[in-house]
Amino acid sequence: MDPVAATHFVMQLYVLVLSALIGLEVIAKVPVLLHTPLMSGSNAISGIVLVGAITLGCGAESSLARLLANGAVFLATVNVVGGFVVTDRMLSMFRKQTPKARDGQKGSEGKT
Amino acid sequence: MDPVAATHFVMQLYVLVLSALIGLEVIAKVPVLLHTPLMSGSNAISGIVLVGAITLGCGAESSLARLLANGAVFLATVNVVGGFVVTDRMLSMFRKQTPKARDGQKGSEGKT
Amino acid sequence: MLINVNTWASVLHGALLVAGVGFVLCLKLLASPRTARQGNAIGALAMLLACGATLAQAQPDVGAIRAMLVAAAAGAVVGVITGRRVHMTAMPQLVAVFNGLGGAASVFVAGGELVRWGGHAGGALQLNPIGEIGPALALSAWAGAWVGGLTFSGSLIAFGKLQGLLSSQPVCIPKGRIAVCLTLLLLLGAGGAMVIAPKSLLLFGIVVVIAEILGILLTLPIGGADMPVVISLLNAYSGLAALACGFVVNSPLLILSGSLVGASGIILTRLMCQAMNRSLANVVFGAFGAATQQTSGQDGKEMKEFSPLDTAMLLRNAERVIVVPGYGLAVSQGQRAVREIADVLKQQGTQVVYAVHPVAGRMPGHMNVLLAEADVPYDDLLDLEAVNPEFLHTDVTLIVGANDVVNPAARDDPSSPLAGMPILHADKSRAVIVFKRGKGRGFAGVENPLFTADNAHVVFGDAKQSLTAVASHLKQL
Amino acid sequence: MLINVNTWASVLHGALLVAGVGFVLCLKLLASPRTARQGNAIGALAMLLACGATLAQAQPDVGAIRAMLVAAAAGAVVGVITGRRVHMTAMPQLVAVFNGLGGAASVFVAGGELVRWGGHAGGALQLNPIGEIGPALALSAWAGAWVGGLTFSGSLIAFGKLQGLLSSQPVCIPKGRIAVCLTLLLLLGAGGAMVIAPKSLLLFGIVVVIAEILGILLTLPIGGADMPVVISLLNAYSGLAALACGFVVNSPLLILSGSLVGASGIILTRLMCQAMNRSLANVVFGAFGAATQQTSGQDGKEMKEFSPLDTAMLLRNAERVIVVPGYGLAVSQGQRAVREIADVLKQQGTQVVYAVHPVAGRMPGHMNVLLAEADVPYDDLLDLEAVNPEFLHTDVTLIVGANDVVNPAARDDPSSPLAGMPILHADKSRAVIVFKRGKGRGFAGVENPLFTADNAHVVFGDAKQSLTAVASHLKQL
Ligand SMILES: NC(=O)c1ccc[n+]([C@@H]2O[C@H](COP(=O)([O-])OP(=O)(O)OC[C@H]3O[C@@H](n4cnc5c(N)ncnc54)[C@H](OP(=O)(O)O)[C@@H]3O)[C@@H](O)[C@H]2O)c1
Ligand SMILES: NC(=O)c1ccc[n+]([C@@H]2O[C@H](COP(=O)([O-])OP(=O)(O)OC[C@H]3O[C@@H](n4cnc5c(N)ncnc54)[C@H](OP(=O)(O)O)[C@@H]3O)[C@@H](O)[C@H]2O)c1
Repeated sequence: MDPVAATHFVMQLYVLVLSALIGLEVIAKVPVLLHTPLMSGSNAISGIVLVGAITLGCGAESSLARLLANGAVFLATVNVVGGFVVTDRMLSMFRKQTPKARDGQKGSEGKT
Repeated sequence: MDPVAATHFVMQLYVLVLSALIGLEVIAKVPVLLHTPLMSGSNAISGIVLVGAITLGCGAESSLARLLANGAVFLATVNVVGGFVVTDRMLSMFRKQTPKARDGQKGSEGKT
Repeated sequence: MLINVNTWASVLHGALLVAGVGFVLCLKLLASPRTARQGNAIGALAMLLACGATLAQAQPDVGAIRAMLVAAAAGAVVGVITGRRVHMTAMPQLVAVFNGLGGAASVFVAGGELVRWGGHAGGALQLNPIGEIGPALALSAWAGAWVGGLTFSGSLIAFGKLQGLLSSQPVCIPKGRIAVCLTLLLLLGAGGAMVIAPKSLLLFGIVVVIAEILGILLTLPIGGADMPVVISLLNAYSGLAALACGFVVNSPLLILSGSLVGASGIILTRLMCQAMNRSLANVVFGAFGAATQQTSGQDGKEMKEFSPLDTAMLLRNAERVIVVPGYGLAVSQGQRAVREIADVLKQQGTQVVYAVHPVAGRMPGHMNVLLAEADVPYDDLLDLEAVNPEFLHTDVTLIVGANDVVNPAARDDPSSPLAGMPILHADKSRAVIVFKRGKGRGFAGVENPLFTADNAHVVFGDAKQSLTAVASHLKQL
Repeated sequence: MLINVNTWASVLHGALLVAGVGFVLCLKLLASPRTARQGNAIGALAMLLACGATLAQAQPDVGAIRAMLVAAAAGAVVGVITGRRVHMTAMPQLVAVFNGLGGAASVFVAGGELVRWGGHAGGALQLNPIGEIGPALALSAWAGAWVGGLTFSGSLIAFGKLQGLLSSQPVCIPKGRIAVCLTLLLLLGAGGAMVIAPKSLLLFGIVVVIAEILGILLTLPIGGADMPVVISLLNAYSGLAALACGFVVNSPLLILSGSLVGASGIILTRLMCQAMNRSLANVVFGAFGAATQQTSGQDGKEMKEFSPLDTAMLLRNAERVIVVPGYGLAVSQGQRAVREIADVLKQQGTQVVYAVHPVAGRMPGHMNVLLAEADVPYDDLLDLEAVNPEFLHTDVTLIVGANDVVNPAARDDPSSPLAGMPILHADKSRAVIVFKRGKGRGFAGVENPLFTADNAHVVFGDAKQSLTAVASHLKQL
């Protein structure tokens, strides 16, 4: 690799490692209740490959590359949009439960 | 800026922002007891400019630049070494206290 | 003028970085109940921003824009409709499908970039204008292809199992381990080849095909009930595939988001395993060894049957009732019938609460969603620690399609496969009534001594039907 | 051979990245009592790794290496000696000095790079081989110069105040605010000029001088007692100076670490302010407005004096004693005398505990360090929540050089400057004995009604001397 590309690659690695550290740190303690929405929410984020698909679609000249790009745009959009919609739907149901843990405990204390 | 330098600058900004996010995340909740050691420990880390001083010293040709580099190496080393030493000394005193919070409370419970 | 162009470019770069921070914030907020919904909205906004800025950055010709907009619109419509329509209980398989699509998109992107390399150097190779593709770039394309491909086929298998299209039993592939090792070796070899000939579409295709096979080999042996964990793992993989694509198309935002989702997904998978008291290795490779299930010592005792009418009469005289919902309730969709019974009981002055085990059902939070759908007030949902002391003072415990989460063997028998999992102490209550269809076992495939205990009776049949019968008897009594 | 060179370069880059992760880990571990010491060690190792890898990467000639090694060795010796020798109570000023040195080093590095730009393009300009210095680079040098310079002079002032070389009273600079605004404007202007003429050493020097003045202007008006907060803030600044240098010498590790320390330092400063119940703006700009201190209504009551002998007799008959240490104990270094008294009392069967307020003294954890030095067993140190209920059942409370942390006005008088700060309820105990030199006030400069309360008596004099007298009386009684 020429030095410019190598330097760039090193910077990419920094971004990779730092982002991973943030990912590890942020999900340190999640209540079980939120595992499913967190899964589907982060699934929607991983649809970020949509950005890659757009980049490809904008730069591609051969029809094969364009086809692949448009296919990727379609698939990734389903992933992104569906993911966020379904997560929101799930969370809207949890919302009613949000104070559950607290109230639930209060309730049980009251009863004991 | 030419595109290569611009791209590189963007990557540097990513590293900057991500590191800041980690910094914010990591120091979310520190007991007061640890404020002073944390301050002096992170002070030692900020002596990382030592690395910059070394880079400068290795590449400099003019005697002024070399002088500045060696001065910076000296100052930064005092900062780094002194910082870590003093933090360790402080923490070694706290160590005796570490189980304090727990035992302290136990003690007081026992007395009540 | 030059400054203007530069400024605009900086704004776009800044927007992409802001989107990245938005994703971090999204995950952070998603991890706390109070802020989760907000977090999801922020994630969606960040995605919009990212797409807009990318488009503005690339300045494509009208034809390309039009084609992509059509594709995106179609995708959005499909996404919204499935996202809105799908049943809450089908959530895991839905996430699996979305996941698979994301993996496939990664494959497409990596492949498309490869096609461009074959043509002439441009876009992503700005930094390397010679047009020579270094090993880092070639390996990124390789990684995008196989991680994405594996995610795709694995997710489809997971979907098939959860949706009932495939048998949800663990399938024991003969010589499965050897086959997996072989495909892995093949993948490595293909990677080496791609470094040498990075522009070969044939090689890329081979990698994809091998990866698809690997995905199937890895997922097929896993039982349907373990699928939520597998989906979470595949979710992490789809993040890693996006990460690889980030190197391929040279997008720091993709690298950031992919790495973020990959790392957090792996942690989340671990947390899910812990909640179910299983190890990840056990989940992923469990079925490769012996798929035989323990048929532990039946103690010869038989279940004692109860009719819905018996149940209704017992409930009439109860002062405290606890309902333990489980997977069977989700299967039979009987949550409204449960609430009906609870309503009648509350009218007669009986105290009714629900004991929600964290891993009851087939996805985390399953029971909370189910009961929320039936408008059960959340004050009535008690979690493990809160409810366990209550069983001692309880007259009747209704176990509706739950099994493993009330299996006393987990507590009493250290040799049980469930040993160590915290359970609901339903067996401590005065009377226990179990709603189940037959002698079926729970997810862990273990005999449940509670069902044959002296204080326990079983109402056989589909939970919804039995419950409806109980409710109507109750109203007539 | 080529591959070997490449591999080695990759290893070095990897080592630097590992060092960065080490710093993150260091901070993370430092934030929890159990792991803090480990964290510090990891940080030191990471620093060693970073320096080694940087040297290996740059492959300097022998002369340069020798000079740098000498400088580093000298620095290490100074660092170890001061770090080892310094008194625990002088910790804040020591950190201030180290901090200032770091800031100065940043200025040197930025300046040295500038000198190189003046010469011919090399090293840091790899990416920009034309030798033209873009605005981003010029502004980085500018930022390194002024943030570093400000950190240096500000830290020295802080040191002077804490060490007693300067008056620790807030100095009210006439037209201070205007002067600060003016220097800020000058700095901005100089920044613009540096973009145009990035290689001008003169400009650079001007920026540094202005920054030094700014540091003095900002720090001088702040009272000595607020210095820990200021030092923490300057610590964040020294991180930001390193960050700027990271752009100047093009080192991602410097950017990472500088940003990390900068962000966490700012958060830490906020936390410290919260613990002292002050706002950061109040600390930094408090003295600019009115440096006059409130001389709140003296209620005409006088302090009642007690002799050490009276105190000893009172203690002889006490069953429960609480010691409240404060800043005055640190000043007089009387911690061993305190322990001696406690030992005698324990022998006679009296229960003795220490009430440690989180912000007693002049740095967080000050009292813990002080008492640990005197070998007070940690079981005897109770924190605010644990000890407050105890005062009610306590016969004698000894207040040794504490003032604000036992001021009942904080609890009872909403108009008090201390209002809202949680305090130790020493006034609730049967008898209170205060050790202080005279009628001096505490850090907040507020009258303390406790000292004139009916159940309170004051032993005037230096805490160490009074305590030693009490101890010897106790032994003789
Ligand atoms: N929550 C999660 O995230 C998650 C994810 C993966 C795995 N798991 C695992 O799944 C298990 C959950 O335990 P669980 O107690 O909820 O369920 P379970 O142990 O799987 O038991 C389900 C019970 O429901 C009965 N059933 C099935 N369909 C029914 C119907 N239509 N009407 C009435 N009864 C029906 C079954 O018996 P019959 O066949 O006799 O009717 C069975 O006894 C745990 O072992 C957990 O570790 C949980
Ligand atoms: N811990 C931190 O991190 C930190 C940092 C900055 C500020 N602060 C602030 O500092 C204050 C700490 O409260 P504090 O109660 O510990 O101390 P304080 O309120 O500052 O009071 C110190 C007392 O000690 C007496 N004293 C001084 N030298 C003495 C000596 N040689 N012998 C005997 N007595 C002596 C003084 O009275 P005489 O002059 O009459 O002797 C004074 O009443 C709080 O307001 C806190 O917010 C704390």
